[in-house]
Amino acid sequence: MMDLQTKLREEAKRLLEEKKVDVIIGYEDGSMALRTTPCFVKDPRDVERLVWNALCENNLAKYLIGRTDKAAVIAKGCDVRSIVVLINEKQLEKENIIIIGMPCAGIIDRKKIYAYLGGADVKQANIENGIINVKGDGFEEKLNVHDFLHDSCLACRYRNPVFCDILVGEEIPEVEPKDEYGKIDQLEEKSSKERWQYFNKELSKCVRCYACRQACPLCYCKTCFVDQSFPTWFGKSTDISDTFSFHLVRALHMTGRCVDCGACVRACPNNIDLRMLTKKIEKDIKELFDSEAGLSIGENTPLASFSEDDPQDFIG
Amino acid sequence: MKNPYLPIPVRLNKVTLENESKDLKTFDLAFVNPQDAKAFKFVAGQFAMISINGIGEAPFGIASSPMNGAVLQFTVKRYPRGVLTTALHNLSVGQVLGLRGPFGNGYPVKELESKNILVVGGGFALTTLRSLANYVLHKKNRTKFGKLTMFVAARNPGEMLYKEDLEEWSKRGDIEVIQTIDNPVEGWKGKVGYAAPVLKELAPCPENTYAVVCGPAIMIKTCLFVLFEMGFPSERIVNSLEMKMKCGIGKCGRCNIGSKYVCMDGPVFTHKQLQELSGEY
Amino acid sequence: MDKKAENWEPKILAFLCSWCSYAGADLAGVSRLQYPTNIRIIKVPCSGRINPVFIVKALQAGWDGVLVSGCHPGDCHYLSGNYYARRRFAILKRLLEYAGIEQGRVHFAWISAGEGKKFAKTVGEVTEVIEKLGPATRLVKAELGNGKKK
Amino acid sequence: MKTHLWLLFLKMTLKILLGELMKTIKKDKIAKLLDFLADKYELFAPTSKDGLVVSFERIEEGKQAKLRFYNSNEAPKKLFFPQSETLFSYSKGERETVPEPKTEQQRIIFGLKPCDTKSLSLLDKVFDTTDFKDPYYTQKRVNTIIFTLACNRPQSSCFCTALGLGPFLKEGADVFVVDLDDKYLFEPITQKGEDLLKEIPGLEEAAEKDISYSKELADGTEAKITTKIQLDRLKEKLDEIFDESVWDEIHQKCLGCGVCTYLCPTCHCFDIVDEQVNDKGKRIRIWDSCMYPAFTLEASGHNPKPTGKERMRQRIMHKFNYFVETYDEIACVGCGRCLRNCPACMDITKVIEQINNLK
Repeated sequence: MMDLQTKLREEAKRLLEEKKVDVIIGYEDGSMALRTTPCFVKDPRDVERLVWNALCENNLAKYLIGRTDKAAVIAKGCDVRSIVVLINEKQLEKENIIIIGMPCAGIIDRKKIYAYLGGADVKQANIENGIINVKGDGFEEKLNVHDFLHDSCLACRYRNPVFCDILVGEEIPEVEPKDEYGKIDQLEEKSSKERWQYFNKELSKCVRCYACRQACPLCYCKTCFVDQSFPTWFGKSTDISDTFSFHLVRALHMTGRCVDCGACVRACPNNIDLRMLTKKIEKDIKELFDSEAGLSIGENTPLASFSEDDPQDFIG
Repeated sequence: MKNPYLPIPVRLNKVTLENESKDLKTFDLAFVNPQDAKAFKFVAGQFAMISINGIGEAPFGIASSPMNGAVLQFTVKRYPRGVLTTALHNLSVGQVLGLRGPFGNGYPVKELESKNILVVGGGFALTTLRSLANYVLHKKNRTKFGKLTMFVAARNPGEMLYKEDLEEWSKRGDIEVIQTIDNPVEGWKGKVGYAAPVLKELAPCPENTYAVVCGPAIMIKTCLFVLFEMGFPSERIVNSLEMKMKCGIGKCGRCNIGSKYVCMDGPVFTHKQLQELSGEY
Repeated sequence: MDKKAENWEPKILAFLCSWCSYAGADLAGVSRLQYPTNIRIIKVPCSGRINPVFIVKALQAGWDGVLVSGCHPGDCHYLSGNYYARRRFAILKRLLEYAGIEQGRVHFAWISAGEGKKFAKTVGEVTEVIEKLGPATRLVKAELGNGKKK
Repeated sequence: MKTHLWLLFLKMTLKILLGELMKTIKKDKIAKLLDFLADKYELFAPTSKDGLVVSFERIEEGKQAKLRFYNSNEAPKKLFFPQSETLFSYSKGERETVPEPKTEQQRIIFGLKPCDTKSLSLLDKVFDTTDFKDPYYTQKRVNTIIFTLACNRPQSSCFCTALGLGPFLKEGADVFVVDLDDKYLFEPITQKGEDLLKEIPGLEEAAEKDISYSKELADGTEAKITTKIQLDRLKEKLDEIFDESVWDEIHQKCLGCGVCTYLCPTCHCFDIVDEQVNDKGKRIRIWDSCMYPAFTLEASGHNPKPTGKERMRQRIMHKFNYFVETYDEIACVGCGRCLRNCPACMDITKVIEQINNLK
């Protein structure tokens, strides 16, 4: 990956020097171990700040919305797909952005590492050749990156950008995900009541901080339905029925648009597995309308199109 | 322990439509419990939180005179997106609302004593100014103050608030009332023109005088220029601010300008104080 | 079910498109067809007008069931509103059931202006299904004071 | 700061006075002690459902407590200032039913970290004022006895010492508890705490070496927290740079969610809303966040803090400038929750550093 990072910095430097863009939106080292943080590089001398590794978890497409300058953005396969959706939904002008595509073999879920370490505080982490070395008070462990990837990465079919202006490095082979809908299939097997209880338990952890919504590049509504006051659709307290409704409707708004980048899950401070909702819809969309979001510019969004012979066996 | 979050019940006694655009109404509220009426003492310029159960709560400046404790008046502009203002405008007489207050500092009436007062009001910002004027004009108080000038600007005669008061005041000898509208209208006896140029023409004397200015942002800005030109020092120009509030008691954290809370340290500030604060209002 | 169960009658909210299904309901009325009175109707311009949030909100507000009805495919007054709606409902129905809302709380039907009989029959069937399910509890915002507190 | 010196002095005097009141209990007996407390009081302690995320919850039995922990994910402020709280309820019709906040059973919170304990004294400044006392908050404060557990497991994201606080800070505690590996040391700080300790059976007199070991631990732990913040001229600096463009940079990566403010032990901003079902309603207060656009949005459409820049500035200014101006203390205790949980890995200590480094 070091190699990709060097190439990335070169590309970034060139873009800035040639004044092709005003800013490079990328990642730099975070102030804590196992974290990177979004950074905005405007000066070619600063490109050394940019990093590329398996900790680059944020979906930077979020930072493209509403920009008036010309920006280059570092984007993984999933991030590119969300950019494609944004372009298709007329939220971005393709001409105003340069996508620096990164082939991505998956991003580390630091919470899985914490869990593995029994909650120990990781003070230092280095990644080399697919091995992450984590250190803390009284321990040091070498872990295989592949064992600690985000669930969304394990379900990924588009490790290479489907579309980009600059591809850094070479494409990597795509992998057929194992058991992509495993958890959803399992839940579907259960009884209605069990499913209800599962979501109740999961969503009762929600504190309504809206980190999921804010981290999602496709949640760009000027006023979210849950913030509307006239009428107020749902209450703002932590009443489970309000929280549940918020997540249901948010997931519905993602229908046919969600690219399963996992940004919502990563943002959640209480580890709520929101993909259990969005991924379910993604599965249904694929099954019912044979559609996948963010694969090509100009594609139809499933809910903004129809076919006369769409399934309707559920309608009386 | 007195619970500052509990509203006291007030009954809506009367609703007066104030303007031609029909988005301004004055609500007369009477205390349901006599002991509440006794306990409710306020200074002109203070505000109260009005609530309707199931709808919510919002702050409004008190438009009636502190000398008339039996009835509280509030003039409320309805905003299409304002949940509470819309609900208020749809109320009918007799309904019971909630009231918390009075909150805020109010106008510096003690400081104003023995001074001349120039009140500059525009649009519907006249509410607490009217409270102040009626306070000063009250027979128990009038002698304590110097000359009182009401300078009132509105877009057109139909938008002029408190027409009855203005008319009554005009008849009195102890207050000068100057009204101005933006464009000439047949039958209009007052001045014509935007507030600032008319104020300039009027050339108020700054000596021993406080200017109390409330109105739309642009009007305040232009009138302040004029007042400075006339030689009013910023510590003798008084403004009243509005801000979104929830608690009214300095806890909920949203009405601050810098370290000052509009609900506690305001809503009345001298222009000098405002200059020292950030412009976040 | 709680103590309400003895005298409980399901409350069903129906969203009817004004061009077909509402006219269908009207026809059922003028034809003096008998159907359960558990239904309350909200007229909407088109089934395509139904935002899924309406249905979630109805369930949250305590309606025991929801019926959505519009013109048959091909008959939409706005040409394609019901086609769009159909896709939306397909996803919504699956998601609600997946999330643990009982199957049978939310119903969809195509009912034309001439199908007064179908309207009466649909309402009858829907009411029966919901009666069997009993009062709605899931997603219902609890009576105040009983709500889950964090 | 003057208050700090004063508190330090007070602390020292107390230490000398109370030295002989210190008690210990063997670790294997702590569950029993908690059982005893749970029996007589509403007992809250750190718990974990999954073994990772820790939260302060009501416990019935001592064994539910997880006393070896870093810190809870959500700040324990929720026990005094819950995320949703009913102010009063009413039925439709004219007259409201407005119950006074009920006096609850005496509560004990066991295992609060010193940073979170300190945060309560900051919240007191807002809610427990002479002009408008907040009855809901103060009632709970009065009814609660706090056992603060000295922090000997600081995380790399902790920075309490940078704010003049520390992992063994006793401010705000009724009883200060130190984990001495094989036993716990109990030091009463207030009269309430002292009286309570007398009630608890099975406590032993603390030995001289227990007390000296505790001091040793304190020094060792403090040394582990390495983040530094330059506080000298911070407040003035913030005044100076209010209008600078640095805020454009600082807020850039902020996503505008409420994680930092909701998990923060000192953030206290709230909203008041009405909720009504059928003919019964209640007015509730719920946490709100200055990071949300709707926080200051007025009905007219005007918003004094229209973009992320103003909102980020508000958060920083409130903690390090406005609060200092009003209450003479910084509204941050260095618990590090905002660092650990920010989806964009925003680091408030770095933000301060960036501001301090401005020319």
